[in-house]
Amino acid sequence: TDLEVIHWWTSKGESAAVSQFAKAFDNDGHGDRWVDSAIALGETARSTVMQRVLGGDPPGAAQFNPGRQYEELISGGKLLDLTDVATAGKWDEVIRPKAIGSACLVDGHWWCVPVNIHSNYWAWYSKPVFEKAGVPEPKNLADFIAAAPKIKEAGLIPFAIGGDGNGWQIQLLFQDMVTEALGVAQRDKMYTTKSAEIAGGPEMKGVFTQLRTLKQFTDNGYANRNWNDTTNLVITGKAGLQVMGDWARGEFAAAGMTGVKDFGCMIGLNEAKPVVSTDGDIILFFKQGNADVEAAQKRLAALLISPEVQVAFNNAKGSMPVRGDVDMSTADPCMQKSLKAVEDPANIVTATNRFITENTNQQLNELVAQFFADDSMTADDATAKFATIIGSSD
Amino acid sequence: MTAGQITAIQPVQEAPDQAGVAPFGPKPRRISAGRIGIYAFLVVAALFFLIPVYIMIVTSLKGMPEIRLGHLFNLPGEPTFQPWADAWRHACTGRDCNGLSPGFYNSVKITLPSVFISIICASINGYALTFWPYKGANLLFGLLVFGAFVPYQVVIYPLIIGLSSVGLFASLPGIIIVHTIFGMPILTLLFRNFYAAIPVELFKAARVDGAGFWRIFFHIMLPMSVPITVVAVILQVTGIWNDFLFGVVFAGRANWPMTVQLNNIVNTTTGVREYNVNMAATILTAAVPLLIYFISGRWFVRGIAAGAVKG
Amino acid sequence: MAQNGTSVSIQDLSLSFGVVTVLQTLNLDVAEGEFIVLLGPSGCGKSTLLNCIAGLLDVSEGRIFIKGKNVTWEEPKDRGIGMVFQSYALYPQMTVEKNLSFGLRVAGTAKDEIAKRIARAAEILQIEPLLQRKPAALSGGQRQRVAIGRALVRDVDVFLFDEPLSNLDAKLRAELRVEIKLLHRKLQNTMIYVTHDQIEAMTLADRIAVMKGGIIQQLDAPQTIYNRPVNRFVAGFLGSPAMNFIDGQLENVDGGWRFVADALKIPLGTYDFAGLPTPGPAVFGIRPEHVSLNSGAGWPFSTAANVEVVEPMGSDTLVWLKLAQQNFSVRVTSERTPENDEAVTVGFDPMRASLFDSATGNRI
Amino acid sequence: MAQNGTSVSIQDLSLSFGVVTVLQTLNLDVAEGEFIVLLGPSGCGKSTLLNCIAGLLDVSEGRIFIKGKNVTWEEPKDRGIGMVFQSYALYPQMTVEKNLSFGLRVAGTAKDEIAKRIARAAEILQIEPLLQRKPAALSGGQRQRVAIGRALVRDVDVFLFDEPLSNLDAKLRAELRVEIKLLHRKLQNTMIYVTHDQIEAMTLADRIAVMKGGIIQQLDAPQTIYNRPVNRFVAGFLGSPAMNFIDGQLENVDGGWRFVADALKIPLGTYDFAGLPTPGPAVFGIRPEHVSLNSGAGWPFSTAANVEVVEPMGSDTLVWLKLAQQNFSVRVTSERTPENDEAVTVGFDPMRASLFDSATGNRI
Amino acid sequence: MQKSWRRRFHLPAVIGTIPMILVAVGVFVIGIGFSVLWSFTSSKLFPTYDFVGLAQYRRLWADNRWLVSVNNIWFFGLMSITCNMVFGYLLAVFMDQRIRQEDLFRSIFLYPFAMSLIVTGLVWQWALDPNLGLQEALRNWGWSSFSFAPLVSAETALYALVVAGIWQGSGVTMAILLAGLRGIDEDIWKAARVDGIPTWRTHMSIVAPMMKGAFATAFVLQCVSVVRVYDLVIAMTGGGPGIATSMPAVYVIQLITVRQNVGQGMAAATMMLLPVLVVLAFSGILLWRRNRLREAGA
Ligand SMILES: Nc1ncnc2c1ncn2[C@@H]1O[C@H](COP(=O)(O)OP(=O)(O)OP(=O)(O)O)[C@@H](O)[C@H]1O
Ligand SMILES: Nc1ncnc2c1ncn2[C@@H]1O[C@H](COP(=O)(O)OP(=O)(O)OP(=O)(O)O)[C@@H](O)[C@H]1O
Ligand SMILES: [Mg+2]
Ligand SMILES: [Mg+2]
Repeated sequence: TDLEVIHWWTSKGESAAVSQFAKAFDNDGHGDRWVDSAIALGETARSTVMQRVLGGDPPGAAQFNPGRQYEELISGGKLLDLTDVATAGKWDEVIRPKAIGSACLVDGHWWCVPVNIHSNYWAWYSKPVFEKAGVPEPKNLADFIAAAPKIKEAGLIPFAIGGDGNGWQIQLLFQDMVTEALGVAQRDKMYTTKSAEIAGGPEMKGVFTQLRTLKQFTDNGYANRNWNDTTNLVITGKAGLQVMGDWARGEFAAAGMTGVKDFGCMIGLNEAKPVVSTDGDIILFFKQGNADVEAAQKRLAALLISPEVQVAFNNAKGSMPVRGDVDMSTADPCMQKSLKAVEDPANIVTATNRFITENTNQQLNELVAQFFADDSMTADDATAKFATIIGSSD
Repeated sequence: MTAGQITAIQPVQEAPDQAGVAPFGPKPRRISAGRIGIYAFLVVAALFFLIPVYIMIVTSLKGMPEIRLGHLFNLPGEPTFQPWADAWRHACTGRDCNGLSPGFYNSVKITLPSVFISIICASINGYALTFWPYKGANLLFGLLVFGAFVPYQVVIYPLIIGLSSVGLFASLPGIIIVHTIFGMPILTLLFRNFYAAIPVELFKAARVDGAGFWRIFFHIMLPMSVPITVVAVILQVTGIWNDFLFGVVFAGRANWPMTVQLNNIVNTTTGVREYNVNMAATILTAAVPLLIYFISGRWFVRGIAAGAVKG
Repeated sequence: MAQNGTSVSIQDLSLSFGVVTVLQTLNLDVAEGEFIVLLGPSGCGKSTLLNCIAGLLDVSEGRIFIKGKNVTWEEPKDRGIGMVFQSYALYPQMTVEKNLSFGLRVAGTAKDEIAKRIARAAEILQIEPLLQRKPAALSGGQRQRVAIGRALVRDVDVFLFDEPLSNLDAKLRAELRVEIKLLHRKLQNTMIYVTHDQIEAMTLADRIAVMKGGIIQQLDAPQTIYNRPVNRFVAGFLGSPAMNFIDGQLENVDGGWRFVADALKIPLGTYDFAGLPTPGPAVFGIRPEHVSLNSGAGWPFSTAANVEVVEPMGSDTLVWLKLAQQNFSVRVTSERTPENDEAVTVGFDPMRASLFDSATGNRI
Repeated sequence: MAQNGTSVSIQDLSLSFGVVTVLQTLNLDVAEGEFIVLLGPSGCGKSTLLNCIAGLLDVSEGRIFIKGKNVTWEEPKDRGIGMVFQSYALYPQMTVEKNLSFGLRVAGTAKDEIAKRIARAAEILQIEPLLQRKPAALSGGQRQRVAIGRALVRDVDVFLFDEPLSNLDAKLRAELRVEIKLLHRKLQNTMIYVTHDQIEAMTLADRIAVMKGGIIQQLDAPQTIYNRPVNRFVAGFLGSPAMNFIDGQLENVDGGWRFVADALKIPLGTYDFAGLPTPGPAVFGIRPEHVSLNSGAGWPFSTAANVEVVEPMGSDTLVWLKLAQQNFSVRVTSERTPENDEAVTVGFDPMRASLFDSATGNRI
Repeated sequence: MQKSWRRRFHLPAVIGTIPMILVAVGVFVIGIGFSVLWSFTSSKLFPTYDFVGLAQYRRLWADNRWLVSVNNIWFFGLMSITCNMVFGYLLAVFMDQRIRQEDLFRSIFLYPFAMSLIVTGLVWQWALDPNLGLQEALRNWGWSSFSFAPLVSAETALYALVVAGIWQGSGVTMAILLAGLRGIDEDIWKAARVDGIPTWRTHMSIVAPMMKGAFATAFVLQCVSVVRVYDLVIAMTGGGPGIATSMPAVYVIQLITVRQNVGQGMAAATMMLLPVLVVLAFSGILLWRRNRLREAGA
């Protein structure tokens, strides 16, 4: 049975990873075939899926990010219920941490398959840059801010960031800083209760102030830079440090660098308090009204989470598998750090997207990006606006 | 005959001749400052217009290491055509690593009928509005012009619902219909203006000859519409060939045009960006409309003169 | 000419574009084989009337009969009419032959029948050598003939011409005028011909309909219209150089009528009044060629004047002078041309004049 | 007219567009205050010559003098010329006043001086009430006057007119012709006037230059050109209805010359030969108005013929017949109109005829 | 009058324009009608019919980004239309001077129109990038103090968009105006020369005002592309830095697709259509009145 899968895994590494899924599915012995529909850019791919759903021609499966992007698909009855597959595969046992599973487990039913874990909570830095500037490698954000002026004196860019795509890189940095400043519990409380009080509190103001400080250490080419160009600055030793998710590791690897001598990674913004976020990718299956196809969909769902496929996929992709019972010993030092951290539930940070709608998310993007771009906006203003957005979100 | 001889023959009427050379014959072609200014302006303007295409070509001929150096304007140190080959045959979009080539045929498949049908529709509209206006026809035309200002995305949802209710969503006919719809306002405007400039006697003569609506259109009007059709073809080919938004939603996966692959090659966010391949891919994708432009640019201005200037 | 029965009959025809009424309850009967010319200034509704007859415009009121059949709502092709346009309206992308055969092909006429008719038309119009050319490769006169040919092959009862000669230069116009006249003689069809050139109207027409503002002012034989115009408009519109008009008063002195303007007093003893005259403001009109200069006595009326401008026109000369302080022209043959400022005697016979009511403009 | 000295002098002027030579070593001297008309068929180079004089085209060879000054390379505005175009070329978005004053304002003329000049021009041309209107709100004749006014305010020496009347209808054309004539009389400027309408040429010109193929064929007073055309082209081009031509032979019989065509034998005893004639093929030309119909004897030559077509033209009638199997027209006054097919006698005086060499077309 | 009716509504004409009727009514009236309808609902990912009155409009006008977008479109529209017209006119004027290689120049000026902005926008972004483009190139060639990075600051990014817009659109403007210029009666030029009016003055005071038709066409096309401006912004600035270059069309699409807030997106779209509707209605009334007046005067 042919099954069309829409995803935005279009880069070389990603397509190698997705090929693992496809290969497994094509060879599952039921004559299934993975029909690959790659559309670059998550938002383009997602809106295509939505429009296809609206047009009554949904794909068999589609990549999404855990969060609230597909809430309406569930409530609208557009998705295939995978509960029987999950029960058979004991998903609630094998998937760890729990937070990653809960993205798919809504009202006791499984609506999607998580396939990997990506953590946003990383900072990557260039060892040669810190060496050249004569400052020690940072252990946390405060270290870095202290060292930054020296790096600047050395004629290098202390802090690398990019402003493309509505400022999502800045927002990612910002969310990391929020977690760091509020602590996991307080942060979760703010997002779950939509607490304008916490959102407008002094810690948040501190975050904005620190963000403005970081801005001083960027270059003026940041405006439209995309994340891999940003990473490239660190790789080529033009910039000191970048805050970016774990997928950046692929860039370093592609440039032939190792985590031992060329670059350093800081898990969370504070090595003392390692955190792992439960971002990642999930696969949604759409109701097709055809028993054969639905059987194939379920076969694919089961396959995606099977140990062999998980290892093959995540090794190719550079992400963490969603189950702990697989062997990832070949992973590099940075990955090892997170594999270790993920074992402790206390280190787990739920993805921001899970709390806020895409609407709120974009508003936050804009607020942060605007604050970052516009030096005339005060931290007080920004904090107040932040509080308004959180307070009025749904 | 020289100026000197003439002066000898006609001394009487010679005005006091300051410069020593009597004005005679053609005015000496001074290379005037104005002329130089004109060319200077045009050349500078042309350079401005050529900047992006220069960057694209130069970049497409460089290897990735050279591109990482970041010298955008430098000529390639070691020119290579590999990026072009990659873009056409090997670049990956998702699992498939076949470059742009598969989408090319889909683009042709979409563009040809869409251009043809949209132009036929628009020319019939223009013709009917000019020669057979019925009550309310001009109101319809006004609505159509209004439609020209509507951002496409605003009507995309109703269109999806409408097309899927007649079972044409995600199919070749579907995408052709969509292109026809969105080409209609401007094309109809062009054709209407064009036909309005045709002497109405021609139409009357054909009616007296007994020809009806369709025969007049196909035998008399259409053969005369070449100039404006050229303009319409250029507009539509560029518009449809470059379209991504509609193609990806309305064409259905089997018919995805080249721009979907181009988007996948160019807009990949994770992983290394191969700018040289991107540029080669872009130039390859734009090749068809560009070719049409260069072939028919001369008629373009002429056709515009026939369809756009009046009214 | 075979004038048996009515060919085209228009009854109470009105036509409006929105609020503008172009034609007003117009009536016109055209006899079979007659050559009618519609003459009038630009915008008077000539083309509109022709288009109504052809069925290219929908009438607002009234009826149109062709050959006794009510065709008011018929399609143009079913009316048995052929039309020739000012711009010829030849189909530019077709050869002459295709142009001629288009109508027949539309009607589904048999191939050999088409060939026969084209051959006949081409022979009549002497355009055989042009059949394979496109209109762009034809001269004005040749295009004109092809346009006529298009009507000819369709064997129609009524030919409609809408200013078919106005695009041509004077020389060609004169030639084609004669050709059309001969064609009419040969074919004996009914022809309705629109023009605003009065020479064309005078030379071609059996009867002329002079129009103004959508109303037929006078419908009569050319000579009648020329010599006895029913109103001042018709009088002024026909004739080149134009009729002289003098504003003045109609007076009855001792039982005899006379026209008085300033010091000018013209006795109207020989004038043929259209009805019973009443004294009052009137306009006296006389054509320049009906006035004689320095030809001594023998004229019922003569007066002295000074020459102002002399316009030699080749065959004749137009002499401008002032009568009762109003411009007055006299046409003289080239030999007897006076000088500027010369004093001359002007003489004419009021019998050849026309008198109009100043207010209504109607002939008195 | 004040013809003292030369106003415009053109010497050996040639002009080519690429490989096409439009004007060939053309010479023309225009006296001061003279009214010269350039007459010729379409495409003969009239406008081109005018544009050269105006400085709007660069000449290929030759020189142009205006008022004795060599202006071959001067800018148009420095030549002391004003030009009136066929399309008038009024600036559509400016009022009449702005149209008149624009050139002056650009030249930086003082405000009150501008006002004075406009007032004067407006008075001369009687366009005072129109000063605040835009060209679109003017009639053809009024536009014409504004276009002249534009030259008038600039106080130029030479007026150039390029077919200023061809866009108008016949009636208006006739009126404006007289106005231009009067204006010339009033202003006494040199005027060079292009037309292809011979009536205009005849009525307006002091001298007419008949052009063909970029060469001036004849430059003479209108009557001379009309009565003694130097070649067949000039003869045929002037006159409406056109001169009759009969192809035949010039023969010398018993020391007397005669023209023979078919059975037609015309004795040329009264003909004024241009040079020494030689026998051979020739063309005999005579104007329709110089032929008389049925006027009995008294003519040096007369013959019998059958009427073919009668064309009444209002004031006169044109009678077409065949002489030596060739078309021949006779102009008669309306009263004595023959019927179709009537047998008539044709009579004329060969003194009024023109004879041309068949090969060269030159007058014999 | 049965026959009269049939002749007035010529059946084939109606049949032939069925596509137009369907598009005009089906798409532009009904489609837009639905869009307006949804703007009064709480639609999120998919359109629903859960009416919430004017709530979406209130949220819209409270949204800073929308306000910025509205400001931007006026500024951008004014700037880009003016510059486009001026530059296009200059190009047309110079192209009209019987220059050599007219075909070549014309092709160069027109080709941007054939290219998809999604990519050429990226190239422009590079060229203006301080580390890659012009600034870097000139610094490498020795002008080390040269500073040119328009996309980086909120104040100048809009200007950069205008420049790219000119690059893309002025060729077509040039073509239209060139056609217009060539349609001007040659006698007008001659008359102006005889009057001694300098060429630039002739252009300014006489010729340009005569080209109303061509200007109008170019203007309409420009307006259409300004109202719809999306690709350009996305490709060059993505609406940034911050939200400095956001435009209404970008905003609408963001809301519908990324933010999954169809209701508010449709509210924004409705707001966008409003001025267009007003202008069209206004010009329609003007036209109708002018016809009326002309008819009455005739
Ligand atoms: N489609 C139309 N809509 C409105 N008015 C019209 C239309 N067609 C013609 N008219 C008006 O009707 C009147 C008569 O027009 P028509 O064409 O019949 O004049 P005409 O006598 O043929 O003039 P011409 O000699 O210039 O051809 C004119 O005033 C014209 O403005
Ligand atoms: N710019 C040009 N390039 C090439 N040939 C030209 C140009 N302008 C005029 N000609 C040619 O020069 C010849 C003379 O043209 P000109 O306009 O002087 O004729 P004209 O006597 O004024 O004719 P008309 O009575 O039609 O105005 C024509 O054959 C024309 O084709
Ligand atoms: Mg007409
Ligand atoms: Mg000319």
